Parts: sequence; C-alpha cells; structure tokens
Amino acid sequence: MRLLYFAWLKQKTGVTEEEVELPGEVTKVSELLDWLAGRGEGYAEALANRKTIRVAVNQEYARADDPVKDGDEVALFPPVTGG
Amino acid sequence: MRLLYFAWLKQKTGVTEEEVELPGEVTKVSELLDWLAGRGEGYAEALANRKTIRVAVNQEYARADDPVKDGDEVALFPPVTGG
Amino acid sequence: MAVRVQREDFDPGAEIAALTAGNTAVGGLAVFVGLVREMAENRQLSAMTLEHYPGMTEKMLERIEAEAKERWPLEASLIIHRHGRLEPGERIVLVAAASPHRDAAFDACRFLIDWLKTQAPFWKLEEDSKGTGTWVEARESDEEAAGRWQ
Amino acid sequence: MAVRVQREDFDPGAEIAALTAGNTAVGGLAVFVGLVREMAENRQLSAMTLEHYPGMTEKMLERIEAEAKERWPLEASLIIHRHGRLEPGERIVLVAAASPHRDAAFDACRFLIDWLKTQAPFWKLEEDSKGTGTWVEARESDEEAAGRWQ
Repeated sequence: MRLLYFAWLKQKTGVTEEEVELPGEVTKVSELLDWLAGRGEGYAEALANRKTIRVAVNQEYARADDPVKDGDEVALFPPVTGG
Repeated sequence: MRLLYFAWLKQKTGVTEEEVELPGEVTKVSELLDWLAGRGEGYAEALANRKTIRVAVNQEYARADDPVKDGDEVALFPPVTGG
Repeated sequence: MAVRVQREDFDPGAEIAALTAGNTAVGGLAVFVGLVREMAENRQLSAMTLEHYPGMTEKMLERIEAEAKERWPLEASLIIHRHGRLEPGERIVLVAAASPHRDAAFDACRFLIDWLKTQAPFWKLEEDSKGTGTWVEARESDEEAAGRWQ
Repeated sequence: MAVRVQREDFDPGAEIAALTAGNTAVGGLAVFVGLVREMAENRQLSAMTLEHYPGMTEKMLERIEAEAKERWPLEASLIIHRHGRLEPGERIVLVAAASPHRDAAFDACRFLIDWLKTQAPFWKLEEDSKGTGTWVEARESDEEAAGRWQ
C-alpha cells in the first residue's frame, strides 16, 4: 500500500510518502489508522485526533468503515482549505 | 417644464424632448399624464396604459401623487430593461 | 467606487486588475459581465440598441453602488454600462465587487446587477434579421431578483 | 469546461475573454477571483503556501465542474487554482461560469467556489513576518456555504 501524507500530517509523521505492507487484520480505514498510530511517536501524535483527519482511498474520500487493501493509494490529510 | 420621452414613448409621441407650460390645475404626476394624453393622438396612444409607464421628476422616480411644477424636468419611459 | 456609462467597449481584464491593484485587503473579487445573445426568446437577433437617460443613469448607478457599499464591507466596486447599437457577442455591462470576504463580494456583485436591471434607466431595442425593432419588455423575474435585496 | 492546477499566475482578462469568444449563446458570465490577503484574523501575513494532492485535485475539480454542468445550463466554465508560495495581493484561484442566463451563471460560479473550498485537496500554510508557518484550519462557514447546494 502506498501512503501519502499532506499538510500537518506530513510534518508530524515526518513522511511525505511511503510503501507499507498491511498486516492481515487491517481491512478498513479505521483499522489502518489504528495500526499506523502504533508505528511511532510522530504517527501517534499525528493520528491522535481522528476528527481532524480526512482519508482518501485511491483518490476518493473514504469513511472509517470503507475497505482498504494492499495496492491501494491511501492519503491522510486535514480538512481542506483551498480556494 | 421640460419633458423627456424614452424608448417606445418617444416613438409613439414622436417627441424626444419638449418645453411645455403647465396649466394651473396640473400639480401632480397623474394630472400631468392626463393633460398630456389630451394633447393629440400620439400622446393618447402612448399614455393609454399607465401601468407600463414610469415617470421621473428631476431624475428621481416619482409616483402618481407626487407633485410637479414648472421648471421641473419630467421624463416618461417604460419599465427599464438594461443590464 | 466608480460608475461609467459609455458607447465604447471595455476590457474586463484591465478593469478588474485595476480594481484590486495594490490592495492587499481584498480576499475575493466577484465580477459579472452581460453580453448580447444571438437568440432572445426563440427569435434570432442581429443587433440590440441600448437607449438611456443621460444624467439620471449615472445618478442611479452611483446610488446603487453607494447602497452596496452600505450593505457590505467593500474595498472596491465598479459598474460599466454601454449604450448604443451592439451586436451578438458584444459586452453590455460589467459589475464587480471586491471585499475581504468571498460571500460579501458575491452578494454585492449580484445586488449591483439585480438593482441595475430594475433601477437604471436603460431600454433595449432588439433588432431582428429583417431590421424590425422590438422594445424589450421588463421581466417579472428581474423584479423578483431585485426583491431579494429588500 | 476546463480545470487547471498550476504554479504560475494566470491572466483573468485573457481567460474570461477566451471563455466566451465566439459564443453568442452566452448572456451572462460570472467570475470569482480569490486573492491572498495581508491580514488573516488580525495576523499580518508575509506569504501563504498552498499544498495540494496532485491527481486527486484535478479529479475533484473536474467532478465539481461536471456537477455544476449537470445543475445549470452552462455554455462554458473554468477553474484555475494555483499552488506553491504566494504573497499578499497574488491571485490564488479563478472560477467562472457562462450561461444564457445571469442567475445560472451566478449560481454555478458560487457553487464552484463553495464546493472547491470543501472538496478540493488544497491546504494553506500561512507564514507570518517572523517566518512562522501555521496551517489554516477549515472554517465551519465554508461547510455551511457548501451545504447551500445540497
């Protein structure tokens, strides 16, 4: 799975983009966030407040219960502020 | 009094602009229109349907009961259609 | 704040650039440009002639602009309206409003054109391909649009 | 119908002229231009950096534009959004909608910017005079504005 981080999620994790291999028990967005939060202090901090995080799976907005799988492109970012 | 006519009011009266002397009994907009309607066929036709006529006295929109007097600039025109 | 009534065309790009040039308080600029359509209510037009009431026109446009400035926090605004004979595709009118905030810019811009359409003394004479001229009748929908702002 | 995400500036005049050139079905063109303000919530800004998600950004903008086209009779539309570092007074975004009718042009234009603000993956980092960067937080008022069109 390809993971992308934007805005302060990129700053807090210190990661712009990474390839990860999903553990078998991670099958949906909420489980992915739980698993990521356990990968280190920066991740834990970045993911502390789930309300402030938006997730896109393969460039489509996704919800906590939406499925994820190896091969997906998953992006984590705060609510958008363009325009 | 200076009278101005615009759009189809100009076409029907055949007049762009004229100077008239008001009879003493003409003191308000509705009386002015009545008097003008009696000045000839073109005027009568132009003023037949009062609902389609707007009046400005000294470049301010005026109502039937608003006063008019010698020296005023009075314009007659249909509802506006610019923009 | 400016109002112009003119025969000649205008350059929307230059106008809107000048409107906000050097003003870093502007966050949003809303612009409306009205153009002559070739079809009007299923009739093919070859041209349109805009008549106006010199003097009163400028006065009403200035009042409309002043009213917009009263209602919204505007940094700049502009109304340009042409008169005379215009062919399909030609620009008729430009209204613009610049504000720190986008909603104010949009609302003020729409107010300007809605009120202009019911308050400013302009009249359109449509000309069809045979050269027959027809005075455009005021539309109720324009009155309703202006009524939004009462 | 066009969408552009770019680093470089754009020329609003040239863009809106091209949008309606030769199209005599257009009666009204509504345009919104968003600019970098010097003051944001009482803080003085020296610059703003716009980050975006290449690929998804274009996809979302195209979807927003298609949705506008579904809802209103549009002859043309355009969305241009810049990214990277921008200083006060610089243009950020342009949205435009052209229609036979003015109300449709206005509504579509406002819809485009309202939805863009809540759907398109852009993030603003504000930079103050000391060079301190602060990520802008999403505003509830933007959610509400987008909600108008639900």
